[in-house]
Amino acid sequence: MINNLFIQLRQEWMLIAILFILLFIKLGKERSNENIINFVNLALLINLGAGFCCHSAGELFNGMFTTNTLIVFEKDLLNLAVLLISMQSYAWLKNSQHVIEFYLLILSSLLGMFFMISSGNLLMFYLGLEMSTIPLAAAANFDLTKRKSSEAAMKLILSSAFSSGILLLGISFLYGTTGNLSYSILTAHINGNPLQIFAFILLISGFAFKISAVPFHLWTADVYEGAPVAVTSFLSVISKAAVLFTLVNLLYKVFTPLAASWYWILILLAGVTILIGNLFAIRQDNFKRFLAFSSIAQVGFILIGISGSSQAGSASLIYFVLIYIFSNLAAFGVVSVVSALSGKEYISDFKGFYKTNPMLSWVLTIALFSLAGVPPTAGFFGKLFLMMAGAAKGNYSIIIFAALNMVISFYYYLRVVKAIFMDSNENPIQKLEVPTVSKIAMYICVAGVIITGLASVVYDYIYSISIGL
Amino acid sequence: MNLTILIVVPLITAVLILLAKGLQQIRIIGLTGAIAQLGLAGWLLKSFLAERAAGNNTTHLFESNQTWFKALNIQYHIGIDGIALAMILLTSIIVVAGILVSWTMEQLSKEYFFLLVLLSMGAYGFFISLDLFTLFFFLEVAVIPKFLLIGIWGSGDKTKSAMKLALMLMAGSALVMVGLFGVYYNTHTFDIVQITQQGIPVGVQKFFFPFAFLGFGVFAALFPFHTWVPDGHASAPTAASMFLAGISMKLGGYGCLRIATLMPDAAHAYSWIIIVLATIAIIYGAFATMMQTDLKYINAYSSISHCGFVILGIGMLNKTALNGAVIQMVSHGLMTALFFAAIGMIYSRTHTRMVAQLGGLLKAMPFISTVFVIAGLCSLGLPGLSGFVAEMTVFMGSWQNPDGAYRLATVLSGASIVVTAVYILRATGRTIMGPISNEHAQLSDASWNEKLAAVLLIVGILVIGLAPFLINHLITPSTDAIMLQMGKAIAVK
Amino acid sequence: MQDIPLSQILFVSTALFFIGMYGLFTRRNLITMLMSIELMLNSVNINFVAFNKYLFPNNLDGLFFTLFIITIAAAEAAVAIAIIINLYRSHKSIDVEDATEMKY
Amino acid sequence: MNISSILFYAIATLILGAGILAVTSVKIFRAAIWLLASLVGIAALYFWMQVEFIAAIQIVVYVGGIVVLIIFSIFLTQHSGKEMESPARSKKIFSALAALLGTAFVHNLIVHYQGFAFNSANPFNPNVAEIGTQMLSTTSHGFILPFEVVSILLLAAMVGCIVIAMRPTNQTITHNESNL
Amino acid sequence: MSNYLYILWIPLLPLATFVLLGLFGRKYLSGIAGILGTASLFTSTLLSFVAANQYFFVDGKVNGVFQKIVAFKYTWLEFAPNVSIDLGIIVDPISVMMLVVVTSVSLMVHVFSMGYMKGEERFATYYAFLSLFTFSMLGLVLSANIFQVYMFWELVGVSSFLLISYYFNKPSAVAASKKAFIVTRFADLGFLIGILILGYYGGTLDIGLLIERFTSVHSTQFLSITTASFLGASMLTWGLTLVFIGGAGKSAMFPLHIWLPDAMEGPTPVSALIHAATMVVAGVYLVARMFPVFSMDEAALNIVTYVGAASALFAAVIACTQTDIKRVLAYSTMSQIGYMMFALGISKNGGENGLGFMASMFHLFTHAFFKSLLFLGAGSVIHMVHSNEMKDMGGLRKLMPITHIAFLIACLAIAGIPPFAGFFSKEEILTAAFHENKMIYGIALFTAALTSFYMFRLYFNIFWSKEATTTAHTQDGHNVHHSHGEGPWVMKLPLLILAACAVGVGFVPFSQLITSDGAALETHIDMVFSIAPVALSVLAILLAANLYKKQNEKPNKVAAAFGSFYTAAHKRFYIDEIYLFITKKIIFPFIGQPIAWADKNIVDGFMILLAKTTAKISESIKGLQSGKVQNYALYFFGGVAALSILFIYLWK
Repeated sequence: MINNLFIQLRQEWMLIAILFILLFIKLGKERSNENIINFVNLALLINLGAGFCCHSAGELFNGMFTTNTLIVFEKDLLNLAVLLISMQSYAWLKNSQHVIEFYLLILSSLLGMFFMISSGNLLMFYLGLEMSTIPLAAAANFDLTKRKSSEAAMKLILSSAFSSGILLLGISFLYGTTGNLSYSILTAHINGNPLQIFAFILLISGFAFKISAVPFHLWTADVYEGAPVAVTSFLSVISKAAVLFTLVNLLYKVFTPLAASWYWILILLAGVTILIGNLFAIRQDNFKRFLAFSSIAQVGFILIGISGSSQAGSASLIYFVLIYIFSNLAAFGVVSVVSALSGKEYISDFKGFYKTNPMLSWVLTIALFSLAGVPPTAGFFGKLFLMMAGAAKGNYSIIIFAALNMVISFYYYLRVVKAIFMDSNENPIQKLEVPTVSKIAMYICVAGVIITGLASVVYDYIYSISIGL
Repeated sequence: MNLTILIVVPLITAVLILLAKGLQQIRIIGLTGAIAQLGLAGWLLKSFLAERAAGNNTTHLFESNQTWFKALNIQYHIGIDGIALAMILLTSIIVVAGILVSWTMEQLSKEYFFLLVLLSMGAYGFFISLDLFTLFFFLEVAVIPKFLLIGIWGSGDKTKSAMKLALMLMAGSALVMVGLFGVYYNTHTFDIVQITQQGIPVGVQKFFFPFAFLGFGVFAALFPFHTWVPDGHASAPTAASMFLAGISMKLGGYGCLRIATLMPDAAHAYSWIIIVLATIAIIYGAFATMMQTDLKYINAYSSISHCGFVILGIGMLNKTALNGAVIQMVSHGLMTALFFAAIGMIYSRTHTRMVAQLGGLLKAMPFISTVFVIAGLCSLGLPGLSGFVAEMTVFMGSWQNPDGAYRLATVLSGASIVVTAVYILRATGRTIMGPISNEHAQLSDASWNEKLAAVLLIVGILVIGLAPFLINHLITPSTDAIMLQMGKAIAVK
Repeated sequence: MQDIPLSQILFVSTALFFIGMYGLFTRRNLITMLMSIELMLNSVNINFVAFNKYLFPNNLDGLFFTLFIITIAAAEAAVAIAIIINLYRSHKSIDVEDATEMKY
Repeated sequence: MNISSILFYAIATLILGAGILAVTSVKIFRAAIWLLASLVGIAALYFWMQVEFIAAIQIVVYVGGIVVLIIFSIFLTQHSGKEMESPARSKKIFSALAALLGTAFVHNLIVHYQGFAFNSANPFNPNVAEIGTQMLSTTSHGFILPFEVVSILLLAAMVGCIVIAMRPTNQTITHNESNL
Repeated sequence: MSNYLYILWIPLLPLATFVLLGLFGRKYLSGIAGILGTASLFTSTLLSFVAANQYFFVDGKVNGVFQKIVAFKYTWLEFAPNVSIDLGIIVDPISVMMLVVVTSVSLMVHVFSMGYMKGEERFATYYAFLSLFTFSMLGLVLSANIFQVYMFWELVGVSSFLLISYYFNKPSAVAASKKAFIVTRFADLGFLIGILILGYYGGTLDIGLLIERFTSVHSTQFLSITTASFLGASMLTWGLTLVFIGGAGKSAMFPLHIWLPDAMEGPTPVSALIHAATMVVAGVYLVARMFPVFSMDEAALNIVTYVGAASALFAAVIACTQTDIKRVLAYSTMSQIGYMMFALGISKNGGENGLGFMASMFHLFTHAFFKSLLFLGAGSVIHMVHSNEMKDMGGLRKLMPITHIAFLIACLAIAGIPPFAGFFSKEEILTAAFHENKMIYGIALFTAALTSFYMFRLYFNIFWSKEATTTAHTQDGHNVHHSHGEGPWVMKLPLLILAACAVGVGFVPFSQLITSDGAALETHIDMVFSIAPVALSVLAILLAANLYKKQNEKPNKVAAAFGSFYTAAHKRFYIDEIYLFITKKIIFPFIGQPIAWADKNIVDGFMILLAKTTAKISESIKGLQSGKVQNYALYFFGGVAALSILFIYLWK
């Protein structure tokens, strides 16, 4: 038991340890930001190793906390993503006077996600969700002097509170109709009667809000734009990923009796999400906003993949998230470096970027191609496998629809590439001195983008550990 | 031998180019790689023929089949038949020529050559794939380099053309993707060989054939999805135009061919639509060409017309016509590349492509003019040059079909050879012949690299034109096999 | 008290929930919006307790859920108010209509 | 119609009436007071349902904590007595309709759900002691893990508040800690 | 069966010359290009004479019938089993006869050009093209496979294009070459489709097999092609007619003749070779080659007949009114070819009724010599006067006696005055016509008269008319006659040789050698019969002499008398204008431009419209993202409501 307590909870323990060490540092004498950042990065790296170190599966606190290879892997992904973000936002963190607090918030939010992913119980799920949201809302406000930042934080906290209200109503009705909170027992009591479907829909809406699927997505763009880049990338990649993992877990494990309805719910959401995301992304000039909408569109594709409700479905989801971490973080990495060092955040500022910063340009370009799904980048495989998983149901109308939307998405990704390489600009962004740490992070991302796709072992491994309906 | 080397060599070349310093190194590396590839292709041809001579009559030679994504049953399955080999030869020739003509590319030369090589890699991979997934993969690999090549180094309204090209091609590949999914979920494999063996239910074919075929049709400039061709070719830098017309439009034709063989019933059911579209493309392209005033536009539109013959040949679904389609692909590849090379040479000297502003170039630059005339004659189907062989084979093939409507289509397409003569002679008469303007009179003739490129292509054209039996021997067994297999598939139903 | 059917209690909670939602939609003052949200959460609490008492008395899941909701609501409120105050510092107003710089 | 039901209806009216006033009254301070009333009413409902512990928590946290917090923040951001600008009428009407329809919809679902018709026979009277033990037990229906998690959550929230509302909002934090 | 493989060298030598001169001519061989070309061609000429001798007088004849020998055959491109393009060499009377004609005339032209083209910048290129043409023409006449015919057909067309546009910086020359190529190309389309039809039903492209299958009335192929019909005519008719259209294009038959006069823009020796002796008779040769098949189909033959006759008359009329001497010759060529055509048309296959065929070939043979002689003569005239216009000439008989004599002989020959060559062939044709079809006979007779008239009009205008010394000035004013004499011997020699031929070849026992079925044919010149034509010709000559011997006003009076008819004839009956109208006023504005426009605006416009619409939509829905968090909550609620209603009530 004790042994399990340490083995199965190792990642959580690590995080908690980091949190407390940071607290003591805070209470102790001033430390230079660099040291703190490096320490945290190191710790996260160790934690990453800890994830891989030993295989563990099972459940604790009778089912409140469950874990298995898949979940550990998912946690590792999130961990990796946080590591990358903290490396990329080096330039920004170095000059902020709240590094420790920032890490406290981010890491506790990560901890919340860990608990959410391995939750075996609606209560734990709810706690994890809130724990991953509330600190982020605070973190979104970290550019204390910026008006946009506080506006973003306000929007985030209010809408998330609202959504959690809806979610709770759903949970309460689930509880009322099944008399239970733990997944393992829940499934048996689910018999698609209207109230349960309603409760389920409320629940799904809560999820849809977190993964920002249309029409629950409206907070996304504003928050992304206002929040500090680090927080934005955290929101766009990590919290989304965590919620998606949980969603798949719930749909495939718990709500199997409602599969017929949630398939169509997912399809509907997917269709609208892709379309609206694309249509809005076309017009954006602010880079973070642009990435926000593009990520919304991506979520649509992910939903298609999930709707396949097969082992391939969840595998392709996790695979895509992995790729998405690399590609999206590569893009955000460049953006964060640029905005930290030159304060420019608009696509139009990137005109003629290649002349001054070829390395960053290539990183950004490859990232965008991967997001667009162009071979040989991994994004191609990710998107293709999602669509394949979706097509397995034989519902080709949505596939065709998505395929045509891919063309629109190509347009706006290529638009950025065009700005970088082809458009002329009298005062382009000057040559930037990228911190080594961030550079390393970007290289990791690029390497990931290239390798993850071509090396099929990655996918095959994910497939082997992932679950089907 | 393992065909993967055909991808590896360009890959290495590309990497080396990235590492190279200075234009001189870069272009030498590029050229070396291209020539090595050409040598490889030649050697491949030799061993291929040797195998055939040794009585190895399997459809695809040099097959190798590794599992790529085990979970999804995706193979990395490569192998070539005569058709693919012809395409590979074509590609390797054009790559060498393309690198030669862009010898003096100063601006961002590293990126330029890198992208050229990358594009060629996509083409090679495409032609050797025997698995629809890898086919699709390489098809898309070849798209983005085009976008960058046109957008960065192009001329005129380059970004718009680049964007249009990229988007239309991507739309095409999106359609292809849908078709491939349909195939995959009804056969549970992407492997072309397996699929041909087990066949696809007719209903499925009928539903998914249009997607796949039209998807590839976009690449092959099938009417009405051809509008990327004129702008794209016109804006692209010389080598890119050569690659575009010479290689990437062939990806489309080749893909259409494969799709038609994979789904024979659907192909038969829809053949009349294909033929109507092809005929429209031929006539329409020819007349549109007649009205152009920009040399590159002339060639681009004529490409639409010529690629119509490819589609026509495929749509006729008989052996001779298929032969014709394949020969036309090769011939058109060489011929258009040559044409674009000549235009590029003229443009780089006179800085105009407007027919009205040129004239009498034969006086100032006899070599380039001769090249131009040869390309023109090839395009209007002069015996002894490849165009004649290709078009005549297509005609003979399509005439085999006794149906009156098909006959009409053949006659109409035949009429295009007159229109072709008109526009080719107009272009030649006004640029090469006639009085020369004073500022053009002093211009220099082709440099050694340009001469080499032109000669290379001309040799290719002549070989096909003078000794068509060679390429015929090369591809006929494959087309025979295709017809046999299709016949079987039909018979089964 | 058994003669009050569960549905009536649920009606109270539901009504309260939508009252809160109405407040959220109509109030322009951020603090009052927050208050409305608190109402919604409370209605959910009522649900949990009622279910637990009426239907599943054997264990205390609903009751504990309520406890945690209350706690989290408190935390949420705290953070929200902190943010609102910060917003007030920068915008000199806590009217939601004034905080619409980012749109489209 | 016995005393308890009368009591219930009284409480219900209090909750709903106070709630409505809380979201409609034009003076923000009054709105806060009405909220307080409504929350007290809910506490009363808990008492009526004989879950005194929850009722107590409700009083302590909401009445003692959140409302006070809110009122403080009102003091910080508003001059009391000043009327709030009211929203557009169309919006009001639409929201009202939405709320009404929503209520009707959900209530309709509830009344048509058989599961709620009959109540379980067993009695329900948890005492504080067993709540405490369950809270800290790791056995079935033990809530030690959520308890720990939520404490970390509160810590994080606290940190967030400190950073965001640095000097002027220390009392925020004290209230936070009083919740534990 | 002896070996004729050496005939392969006859076309190959010129080809080699072409490659050599084409690659290295400009730089290295400019000086000796003429010698080189002439030498190689001389060899081929010798070979062809050897071949002719061997075939006609040694072993061509097997028990009284000349055999069709396929001396060489190589499968060049196989379309389908036994449907293939074979490069081959057929040896039979007409091919051997053509060999002789082509090589010898070409040789003459080569020699003549050495003088005429002296000092040209692209001298070597000229000879390269000349060799290319000779090669293609020889390949054409030797073809044993109808598709091979088509290939060399195209090659001939291209080399003619290259030669016409030899003066490439002269816009008129370029235009003429384009016209020639495009018009013939148009005809070739017919030829191609004809080939497709015949090949499809005949199941082969080999001429021998085709003839065999289509002439045996009971063969399946014959039945299938005659039973299959389109628009009321049998497929056989269609095929043959289309093939004939191809021939008509090359042979400048009405109404596809318009390119021929303009083609005179090329160097005069070229006109002599291509547009008088060889290429233009390719059409006749083609029909002759396929004659057994033609003879199976009355309708096709009639078309041949009437087109031929019409062209003959039409061209003759125009020829009377032209003032550019080369144009006059061009029209006379057209008219003569018309003769040959209708001669074929009225003929039957084999036996006595094969007279027309034999006559046609005979006329082809003789015409080659005297017409090339005429052109070369005109060439040397132009070489001296530097002008094509009659008004710049006159009284040249003193200045260039040899040319004068040669030219006179040629004129007599073409006028059909005994004993010159033209007389014999023309007599045969007239005889045949007389027996077959009186109306044609009438036309032929009238045309003959016209021929003598315009030829002597030409002759007198050049060599007599006004006195040389007074009118020797060309536009540039200085006295050109004495600038150089009649030209070097290389220019005189061919004239003399050809003059000799123009006298001599009439006596070749043609009917013994070349007939429709290979068997000898007994013919005799019927003096009585020949009175009429000869008398007519003489009268015409006298008339011409009267009008043009001395400079006077009569011609204008005559012209005035004919009035509008004269103008029309002078304007070549406005055929060119009609063509121009069709192309410039109909095809370009009503087909080309609309399509180009549609491509820009409709097809491409649609794609652009898609993009624009997408952008517009995205612009119009941006209000969704209003920035007001309350509205976000509203949309959230809306989403929930929509989903609930959809999935609880509608989605049962």
